[in-house]
Amino acid sequence: MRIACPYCGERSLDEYLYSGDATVRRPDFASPTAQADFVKYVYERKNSPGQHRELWYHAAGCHAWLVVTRDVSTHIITAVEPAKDVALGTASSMKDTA
Amino acid sequence: MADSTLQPTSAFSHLEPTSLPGIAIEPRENFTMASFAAGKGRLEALAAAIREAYGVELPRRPQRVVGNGIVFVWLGPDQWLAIAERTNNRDLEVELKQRVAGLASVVDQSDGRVIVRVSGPLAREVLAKGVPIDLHADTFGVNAVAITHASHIGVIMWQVDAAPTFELAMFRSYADSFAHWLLEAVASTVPAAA
Amino acid sequence: MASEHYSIFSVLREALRGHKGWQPQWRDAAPQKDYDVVIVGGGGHGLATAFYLAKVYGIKRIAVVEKGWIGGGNVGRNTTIVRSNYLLPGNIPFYEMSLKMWEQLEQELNYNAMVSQRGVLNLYHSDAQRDAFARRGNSMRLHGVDAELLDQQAVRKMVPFLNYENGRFPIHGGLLQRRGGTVRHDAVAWGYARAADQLGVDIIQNCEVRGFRIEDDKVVGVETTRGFIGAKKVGLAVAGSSSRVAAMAGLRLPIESHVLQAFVTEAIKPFIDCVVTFGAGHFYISQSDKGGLVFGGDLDGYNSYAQRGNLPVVEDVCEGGMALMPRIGRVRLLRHWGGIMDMSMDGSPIIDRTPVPGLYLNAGWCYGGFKATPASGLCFAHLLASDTTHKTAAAYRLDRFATGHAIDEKGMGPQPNLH
Amino acid sequence: MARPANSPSRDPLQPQRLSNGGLVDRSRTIEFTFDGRTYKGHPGDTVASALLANGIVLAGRSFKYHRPRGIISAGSEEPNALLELRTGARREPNTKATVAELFDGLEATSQNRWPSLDFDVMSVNSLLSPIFVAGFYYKTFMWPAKFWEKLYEPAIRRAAGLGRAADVADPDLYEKVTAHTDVLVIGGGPAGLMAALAAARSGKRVVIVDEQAALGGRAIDDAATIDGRPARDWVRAAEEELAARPDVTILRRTAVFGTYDGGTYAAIERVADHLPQPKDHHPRQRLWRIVAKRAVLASGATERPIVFGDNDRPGVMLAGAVRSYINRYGVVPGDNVVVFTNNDYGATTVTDLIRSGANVVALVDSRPKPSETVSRIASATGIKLLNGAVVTRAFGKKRVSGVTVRTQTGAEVKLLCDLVAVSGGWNPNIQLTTHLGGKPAWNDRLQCFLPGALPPSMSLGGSVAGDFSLHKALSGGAAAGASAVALEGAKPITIVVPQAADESDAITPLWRVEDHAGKAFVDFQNDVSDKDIELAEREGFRAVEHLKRYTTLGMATDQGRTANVNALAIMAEITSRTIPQTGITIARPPYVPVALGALAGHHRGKSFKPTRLPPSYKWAKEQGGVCVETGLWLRPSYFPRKGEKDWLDTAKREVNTVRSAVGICDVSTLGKVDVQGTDAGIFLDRIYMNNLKSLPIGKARYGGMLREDGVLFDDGTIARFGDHHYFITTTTANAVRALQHMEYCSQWLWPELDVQIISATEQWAQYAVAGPKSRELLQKIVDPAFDISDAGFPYLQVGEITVCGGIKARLFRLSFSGERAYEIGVPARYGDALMRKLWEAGREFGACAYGTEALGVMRIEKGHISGPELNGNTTPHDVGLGGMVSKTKDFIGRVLGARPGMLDPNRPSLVGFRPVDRSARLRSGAHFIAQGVEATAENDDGYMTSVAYSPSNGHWIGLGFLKHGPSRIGEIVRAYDPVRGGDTLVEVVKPVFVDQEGVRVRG
Repeated sequence: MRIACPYCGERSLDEYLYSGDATVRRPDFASPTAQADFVKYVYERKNSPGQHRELWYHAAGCHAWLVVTRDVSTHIITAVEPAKDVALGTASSMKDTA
Repeated sequence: MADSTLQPTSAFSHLEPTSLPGIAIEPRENFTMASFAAGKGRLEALAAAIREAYGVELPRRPQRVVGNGIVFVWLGPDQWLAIAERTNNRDLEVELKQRVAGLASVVDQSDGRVIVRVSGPLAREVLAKGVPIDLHADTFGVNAVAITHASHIGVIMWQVDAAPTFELAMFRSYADSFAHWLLEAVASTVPAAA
Repeated sequence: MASEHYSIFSVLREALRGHKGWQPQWRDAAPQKDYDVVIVGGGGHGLATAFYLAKVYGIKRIAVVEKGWIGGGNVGRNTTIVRSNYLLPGNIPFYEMSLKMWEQLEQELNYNAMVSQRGVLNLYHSDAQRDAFARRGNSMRLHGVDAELLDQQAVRKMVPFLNYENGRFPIHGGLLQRRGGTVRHDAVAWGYARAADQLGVDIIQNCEVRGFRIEDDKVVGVETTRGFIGAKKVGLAVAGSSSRVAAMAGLRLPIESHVLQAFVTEAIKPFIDCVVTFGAGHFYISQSDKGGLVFGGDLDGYNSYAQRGNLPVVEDVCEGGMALMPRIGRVRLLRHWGGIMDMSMDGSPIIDRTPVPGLYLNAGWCYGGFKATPASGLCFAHLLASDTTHKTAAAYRLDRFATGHAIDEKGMGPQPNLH
Repeated sequence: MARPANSPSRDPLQPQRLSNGGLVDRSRTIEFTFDGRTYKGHPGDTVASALLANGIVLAGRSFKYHRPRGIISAGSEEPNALLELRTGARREPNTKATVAELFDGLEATSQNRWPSLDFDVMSVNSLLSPIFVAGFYYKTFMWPAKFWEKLYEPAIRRAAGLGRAADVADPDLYEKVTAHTDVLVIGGGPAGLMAALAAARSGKRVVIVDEQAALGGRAIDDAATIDGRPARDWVRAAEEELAARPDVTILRRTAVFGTYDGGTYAAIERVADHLPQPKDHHPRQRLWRIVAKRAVLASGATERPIVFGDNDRPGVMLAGAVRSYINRYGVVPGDNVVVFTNNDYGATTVTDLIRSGANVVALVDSRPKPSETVSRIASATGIKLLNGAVVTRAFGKKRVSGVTVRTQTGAEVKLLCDLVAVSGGWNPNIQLTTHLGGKPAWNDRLQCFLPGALPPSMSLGGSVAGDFSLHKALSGGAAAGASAVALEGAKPITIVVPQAADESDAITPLWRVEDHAGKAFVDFQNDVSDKDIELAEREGFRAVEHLKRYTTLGMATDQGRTANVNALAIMAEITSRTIPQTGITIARPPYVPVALGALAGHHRGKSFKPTRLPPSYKWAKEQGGVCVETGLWLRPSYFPRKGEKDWLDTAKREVNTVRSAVGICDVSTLGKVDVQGTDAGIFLDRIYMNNLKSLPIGKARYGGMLREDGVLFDDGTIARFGDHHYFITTTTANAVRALQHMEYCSQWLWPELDVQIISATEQWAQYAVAGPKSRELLQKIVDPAFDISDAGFPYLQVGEITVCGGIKARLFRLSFSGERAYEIGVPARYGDALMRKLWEAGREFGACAYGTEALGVMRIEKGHISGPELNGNTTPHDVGLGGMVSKTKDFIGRVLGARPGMLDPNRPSLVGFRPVDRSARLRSGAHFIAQGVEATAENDDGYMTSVAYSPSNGHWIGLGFLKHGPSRIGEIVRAYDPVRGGDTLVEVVKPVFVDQEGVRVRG
């Protein structure tokens, strides 16, 4: 598998670390339902076949955290965005849908 | 430090400058190097400050530029490495802190990494035995930068000239392991290296 | 249903008549209208569950529905290792029960699955690792499980061909479980299928579950590619696809699907007589009775439903192999493949009721599912039959993440790819 | 039988070698041995072609029945001719004679026979074959249970395997290379060459790979002509043109064995297998990782045998292989030949045989009517043509001596022969198209599987696409090459396809001959016969995967390349289904077996992983320091002196020296991270469990980092150098993960914060200087401008200073040992010099160097937690740091750390231990059992994590987790350690063993 880092270009799998679901967001610690929210956030996963948005870390490259859109059934990658931009809402894909 | 009683030592215990048919290798340590990362919202101001001080545009992609004796190497989003010869006790951490105060976080890296220079027509063939990226002249080229790994060791590498000459920077503690791999790769490539 | 008894005599008898008299080992059953229990998943766990439901719990009308052919999932793609050398109290009794069941399995099923207790040896390479293994070994001993801590000399005697002289990480010793070993994996599925079939279980192949029929908040059956099948209770044993199937009932599980590769070499004359795991790299190995070296390593590290891995892990595993056993350099890799692992968030399995009445879950086996097959089948059968948790599987609750009782053998936290 | 008259001349020393023809170099004769006898061959031969040249066909014994087996193919699909090559450390089992190239002095030995290939005792197995049918062992050997390990299995294992692995380490080198290309062409036959030419001429980067030593594929295996000249001339010209282009790489002796995601292909190059041994410093084999934008698969096809009685007799050979031996190697594998085919291509073998002087006894064509091609061949050669006829059985034992043929009328005739050339049609080599899950598609006209959905960016050329004729292969290859470059944005180029014959691909399926006598093998190597398939079907193993697993069909070293489709077809026949209804076989990588050494490359022995050396390493070695692996680091663990009998002796002395005077320890391996930015303080507050907001500039504080699930993940110190400048340390073990975690937090969780995180681990050589005299020692190093008195530089003070005349340095007043202590950091290049300086300066204070052993002892004496306590399952409460956990702020791990299970008072928590018998030794890993109860799992109260001999106390001490630990101080419990035979009574004490009041640390 090869992932195109938006900064470094396309690199092999062994430069990256996978780090789970990028569709879950860290809940508010002060909410009355915080504990249940955090349990969902940390443990429960949709984990369906097909397309996922997931976090990867360019560990052996530029150390960027990335949001990778990847079909887990085919390993075909359709988008790679800096996680920072996604989190801030400035990623190109976010703009497109906005 | 001219008057210091401490003398620097090399991190390489068995890598000497070596020249063989088609390839030359040279360890480099006597440089001053600092990394700097733009503060939030300070990227353009930082770029302007560097432009003004060194007459170069900070690369926004994996490239290097040379300005006023300093090589600026892209190090990741909004981060750079500045490298210069360590002449006259030049200290880039000190120098950059003055130039980019309030714009960037500057950290001395002069000792954190060592550099190996690999040069000559066989350089690409040798490096391909450890470096996984495409080093073809049309793809990489002079001034290109890559952060990747070589033989399980993280490297920042860049191309200096079309000889081609490459420089690979790695964490200091890996110097000997890197040299061990490199010499093995050279020996299996260069007919006369045995 | 086939009822002939297997023995050397039956083989000799058949040899005399050209083996014309053998019956199918299990019927290719067609679905009936309804059952007491429908097990989804014709893998090792599902078939074992059906067998014990019928044999131990006396349930009569049982079906196992399988979307492809039985035994085509992870029971047919693993490195065949069985052991109970676990660390944590939630795990040891369960895997030990399983190992004890392996020891009796072939006689119980009348099927030779080649359970071979040739020993499982985990190497250690530092004092800290030795102490961690001592903790584990002692834990095993407290649970009545066999464990021996070997020093380097004893390891040398057992496996003289490891890299003792020139290793990057010296071998200091190992934790040995002599009762651990290997089992001919495919035969487990077939043996359970045949034995379950003899007890009247319907094994329905090429029957994919497309949904659950839920009435009054309770499961009443499964919608399949071969029509609706009614069921009083439905048990899921579809490791690798647990999330996908559970999602049809509206459940979200603490599971990710990951790919684990396994490897086999050409057959060579046997020289590795036990299972050896490298403590300083991702590599474990045994040698099959045909002579192939069977080995594996780490997960590929990313979520995947594709039954294949990638090259970096192939290299990583072989690097571990060469570092540990430099004499295998000229032995050739014959095949490598990937299986989908039901990686739970703490690396331990789930055998529990679900929030949907009538729907039961057996999932999250990570890469420990094969060795668990008999105990998993029994405990799941117990749960299905009695609606109570089998005491040996009491820790495998679905709500343990919410309550903070994770069973994290590796101490890697909620990061499935690191378990 | 005599050779026919008017034969072309032969080499007198190699009876089956033609005097002319083929690619072998007859100017040189080389010698090799097979089973100890010496034979001659030529450069360019494979072992198989050389054996055949010497009239040898018998090359091995089968796996199960030990039946004599001969060379059947001329390529990597060979199931029979597997040899042990070379001797000693280079002994190489299961090497295909059909692939191994001959070199001078080559030693080959047959396998799986005793005492000799000619007379194999184990061939009695053949007599037992009625019992040894597929799956028989599943039904037997069950009673009594313990006999399996003791009796049955050892017997089975004695019979297992074919060749023997070497007994010692592989002495050869291997290497890995990554190549990037626009177009990868897999296969150097006519289609591959055309594809490569098309791509190269358009200026693209091309890598072309072929398994064989010479390019050309079937164009040189068959006596083909291209543009009116011998095909080999065209091949040579194409090769020269490609070689002349700088962006074309030709890899011969290289097999692409795997298709992986993202256009990555793995290939294995046999760099030196054709040499007696590799050149100095050069590898035996090379693993290529080829990253290709486009790939053209031109991998050809593999001929399949027809299944008939005793079709495994040596001398029954694939027809295409017979042609290869004649045309590529100048060897006639037999003198009197029966050709048995169901297709036109197979029939062409007759022409090659006649031309090379063999006597074709008959052409047995299973098709009822002669095709145009067959009629032409028959009339041109005048051979006997038997249409609608089949070979039902071969006879002969170690070499075929004849066949029984059932003619169209049903009459059985015997034909004498020493070679049977069989063609059941061709299976395209589609394996590389299925590695990513592509399902093959059955083609009824061609009676073979063709690739179905292709991997992204792959296209096909030649017979793998079903284009079997040379003309179609050339034009298909050219089109594939052109389309590959077009998709890569190059200008379409027109390429002239050379002239070649468009031979007929007509075929009428015949998979096995019905009503045959004898054993008819489908999988030769694993001895799977058609009867085994019938048995499998009878027992319900009808699915392809079941069939394979039950019978072991296709699982041998030949990967079932000659077996799988035949088996599937026979199963289809038995079950009255079509082949596609019956199933498909999906190949797994590798396409050819690959040496494990090649997959490991450089990374074996000491080079398995890189080694990291700390700044004082050289000095430590000079001092006789013993170094130990700590992750990738090699760290000094103790510095023995004369008269000390073991590490414990040394560690005691080192500890005593630190506690009474001063010691120096390299702690450079700790992770060091520079954190800057206007929000740095806020950021650190969120990633540490304790409050850091109040940390003043110039001070340091201990901090604990949790995972989001509330488990204690790492600890270290946070030093503050400025308003917006912090410098933190992590444990050595977690340095990389902690940095990754911080980057996750700054980039993903809180990107709005202004914080910059930069690793500085290796910038600083950092030494702990610890002990009552540490300040006095440092005073000699630190430049006088800096006040490091206890008043001026108290405990937890940090500062930027200079040492030794102006070298910039950082000083931290921290203590892991509990003594007055400092950590001093200088730029790493001065690390070695500073260590020497400290050593020199310390002499007058009686200083010692200490390693990780003494470091560990002292931290245990002080009750500081470390790796064994931070085991990934412990909470701050477990380790006695519950009081530090902030209740006022959000931080990673706050919420889930408060789940009931994480705060359960029954969780074992940290306490100290000392042996009741003070002379007793403690061991970590022991479990705690209360006195007077049985040692059972129910009574397991916890475990010892760390132990040390405490010189300060004069006995062993330990730390460990004990249920209700803090409330059990003073209780005596058992430290139970059955795996080491230990059962020691220990007293539960507070986890601090020296200076409980903590006065020494302040000086």
